[in-house]
Amino acid sequence: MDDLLPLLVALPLLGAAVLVAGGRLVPRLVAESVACAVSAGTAALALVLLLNCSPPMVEWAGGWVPVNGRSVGIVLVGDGPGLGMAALASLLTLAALAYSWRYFDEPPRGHAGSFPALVLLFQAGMCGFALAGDLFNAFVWFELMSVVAYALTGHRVEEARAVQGALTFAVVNSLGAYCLLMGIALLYARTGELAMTQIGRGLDRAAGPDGPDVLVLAAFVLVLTGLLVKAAAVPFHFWLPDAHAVAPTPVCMVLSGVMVELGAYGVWRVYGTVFAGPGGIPAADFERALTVLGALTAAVGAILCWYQRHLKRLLAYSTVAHMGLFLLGIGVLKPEADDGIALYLLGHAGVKAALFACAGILLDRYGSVDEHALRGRARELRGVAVLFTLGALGLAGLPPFGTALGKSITEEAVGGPLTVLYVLATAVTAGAVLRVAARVFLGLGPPPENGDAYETTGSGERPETRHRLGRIPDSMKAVPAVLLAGVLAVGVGPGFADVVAHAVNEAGSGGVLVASVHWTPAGILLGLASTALAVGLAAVAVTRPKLLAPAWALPLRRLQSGHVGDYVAWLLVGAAVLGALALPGVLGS
Amino acid sequence: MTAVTHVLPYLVAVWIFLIGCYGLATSRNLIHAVGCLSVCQAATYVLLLAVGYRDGATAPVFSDVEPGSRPVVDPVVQALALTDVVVGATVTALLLALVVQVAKRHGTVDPDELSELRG
Amino acid sequence: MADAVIIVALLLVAAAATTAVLVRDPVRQALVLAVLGVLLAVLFTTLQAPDVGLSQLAVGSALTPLLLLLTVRKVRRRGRKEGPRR
Amino acid sequence: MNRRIRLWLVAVAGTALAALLVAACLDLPDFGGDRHPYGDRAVDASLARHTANTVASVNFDQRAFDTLGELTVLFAAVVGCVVLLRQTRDEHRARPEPEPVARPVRRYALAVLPVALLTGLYVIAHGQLSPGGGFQGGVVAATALHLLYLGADYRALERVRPLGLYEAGDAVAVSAYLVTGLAGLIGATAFLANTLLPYGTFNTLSSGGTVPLLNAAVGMEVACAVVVLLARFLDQAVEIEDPTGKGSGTP
Repeated sequence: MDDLLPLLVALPLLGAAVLVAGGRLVPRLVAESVACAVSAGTAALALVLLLNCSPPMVEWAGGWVPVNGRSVGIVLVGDGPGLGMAALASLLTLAALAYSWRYFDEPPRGHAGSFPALVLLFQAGMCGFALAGDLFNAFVWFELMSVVAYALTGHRVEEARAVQGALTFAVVNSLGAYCLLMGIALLYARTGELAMTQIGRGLDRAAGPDGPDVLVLAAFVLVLTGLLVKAAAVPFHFWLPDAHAVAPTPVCMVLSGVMVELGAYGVWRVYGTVFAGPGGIPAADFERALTVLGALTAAVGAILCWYQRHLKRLLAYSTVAHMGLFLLGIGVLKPEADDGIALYLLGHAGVKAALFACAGILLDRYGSVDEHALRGRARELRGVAVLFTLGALGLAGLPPFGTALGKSITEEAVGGPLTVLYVLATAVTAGAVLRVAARVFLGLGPPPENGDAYETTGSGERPETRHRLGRIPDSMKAVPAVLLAGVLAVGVGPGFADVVAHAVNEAGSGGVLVASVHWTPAGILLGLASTALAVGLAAVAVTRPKLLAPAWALPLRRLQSGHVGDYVAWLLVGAAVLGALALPGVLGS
Repeated sequence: MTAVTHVLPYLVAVWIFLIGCYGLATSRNLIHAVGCLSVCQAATYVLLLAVGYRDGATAPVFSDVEPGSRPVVDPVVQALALTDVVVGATVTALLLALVVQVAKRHGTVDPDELSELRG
Repeated sequence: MADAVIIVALLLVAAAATTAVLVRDPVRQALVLAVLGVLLAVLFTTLQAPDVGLSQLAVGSALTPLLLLLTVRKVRRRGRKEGPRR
Repeated sequence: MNRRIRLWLVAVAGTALAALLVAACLDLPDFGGDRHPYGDRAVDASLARHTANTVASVNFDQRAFDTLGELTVLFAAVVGCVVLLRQTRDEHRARPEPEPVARPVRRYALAVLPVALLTGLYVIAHGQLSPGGGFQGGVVAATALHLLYLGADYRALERVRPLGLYEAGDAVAVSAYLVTGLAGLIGATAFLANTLLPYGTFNTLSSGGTVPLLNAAVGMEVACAVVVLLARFLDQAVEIEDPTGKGSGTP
């Protein structure tokens, strides 16, 4: 069973190659159905492998099994979290392909297969990164994931915004990838190994009696800078709202649903295997670094999410806020927090993809994603209104949803003060989404006047389909419905949470089995509280827009300038801050 | 003098990386910025190959050298650097494709004049 | 003790990289990047890495500057009506 | 934020990072040190499989999964450039009139073209023996084709370079690499395993088992990829005109 792991990467690649080779000979329908079939096959394989990953699977590519503990080959690790992320990536790619069924205006002349091929390459990159047990191999799949994401984000080249957003996304992520590679070079110089667990052992052996030295700290800063750029932590997050505001909707679903989360998974994986030993970064430093960055990210994401009127940018900032919450959960370094974050991440992926799908429907039906321009125009889309509101409530953490279960378990693990931040961040983001739902679908409240000029309005966008959709094809409505049903299943599925917790603990803390995770009264109460707060915020915002729009957040909004130079400067500042946060442990020892 | 040469290649790599980042952050022309990004990437080649060097060693190619007769340099970093060179070329090609489209749609390649995505 | 050739190659590469960043005109930068590519190929050869040197020569000093110049031509050709771009 | 603040931020963060990285460099093992455990193991494994060029053995045998990823990155960039540089509905193609080419240049280009093409193929074929291999040979072969643009004109180049064929060639090369890997999985023990073919005698063209096959696949893929990339950029630079011609493009 182990040697099927590389197939998770090889199958989508083969599908993409076949699509590009035969793309021009077959009609568009055949190309898209082949893509869906290959994506579904990979998802099925991922789920089958996930079902029997209780002893984590280890596969040496090329058959280079270790000889007395040493090997020259590349190791792929098929444990719970890895295969879980690969399965999630495959399922979301399948959902995106189903959503974009005969969706785009005509593809480039004679290249019917190019968009599905790029989406399959995207799936291959994500699966490869999720399974990588070798640090340089993770960098290669990280690079593939990024290159395909740049091309997909800039897919609508006739839109001025799309190409600018894709360019800033490409420059910032490439610089992050080069930082990651510099970190790998330093670790290779010190340990002479590339497999993550081997590097960890090498660091422990090489570390003197007084623990890590500056080289380990520099490698930690460089590797984590690359991963945190992908995970959109403050101050590396600037590329995400620009990229999500312009990417085609199916791409947004996959970008926000799983690619950004892979950054947080990468942070968890790299720290657990490489930097967790005595020779690595002391736990207190890692905890301080991630707690500070996570809290900042959650706060900035939530505040800026509240101010947006462009629907996709609003959802993008909500993703930034949730990434902050995930990093906080990972930073606490407790097995219960890891289980909670795994469930929360699964739930959030489904909810966020469903919300982006509904935003895409609005864009294609009315040619705009601007909250003010759409006020009251979407009354006849009953089904979409229900899906959108359910998604917003899921985002807020309403109990039956998987997000609420994950949030409650994590809140229990992170303790008091951080729980307040969890409740506030989810309430503000969900409140913004509920405000949009109330205005767009119900047309409530007075017409809001335009804010100052320093904002990106959602109007003036062209629908992604050739012409405005008279009738919404049911494939575009079925996908969000199925995703929300999945999130409900995560929440109420019997024993599902225990399976996830068992898999995560077995991989993370070496099988320290934790008490079964389940709904707790306190968790349910916190979930209801955050939902009530969200509904309240939305109600106040709709009825008296002046009240909840203070101007003190304006300087924060000016930082999101869309200027490549600014984002690169902030990346350097972020790396320096990360170094400063993790410095005490290295100096102290 | 010998103390400096033990660490000179690493310092050169760090210098190239930081000067590339400086150029990228302060560039007034997107094509120039893409050039600076490829300079940043050149730093990773220099660091990788400097890590793999061995004094008095030859290239790890045994078509004309008797295996085992002479010490050889580390071939693994060369494979990593090769992969990195090709990845760099592809990222540069994609970025330049996007710059062409930015110039076409915005009429300018000066990042200060791009004003579409704000706030 | 690294011999003198490597040190000279390293200093030349550092100088070429700094020049490539400080020169602001894309056309001149493309030429300096080509020179940087050749110098890197020389450095890699002195570091006993002929494979990487050959691919850097082919990619870094031939392909990348060519793409840069084609992009400049596309941008400049469009910009000629509005006066030469900086 | 304005330029001055950005400059200041870069200066402060840059110095902090420089301090951290320089301190790390001082902790690195001395340049030219003798401890390369992975490298020594890689050399032994390469010689065990009769591959003279150890870098090719690491690239195409020991860490072939990395090269699969990197090959796919190049393939993704080709498909990405095809999508990003496509001719949108509001653009038209202008036929460039053939420029007069000086006689010696034409003779030189047409004379050197077969030599360059042969050199590229030679470098690919001897990948696992002497320095070189799929990547370098592929780029040389691809640039050889464009000597026609120097020698004759753009239409001559377009006649000899049907783009659809090269994109399909790129995809076929990637499929060939994957099929070789799957053969390893089915025939032998693991994906991309190099235990199917005999390793042949050392230092000959057929030595190294599947290394020459993967080398050829990568060579073909890189050649096709570079041709398509250059073609897309040449089309934009030479042929595709903006609708308004005034250069402002659609708002």
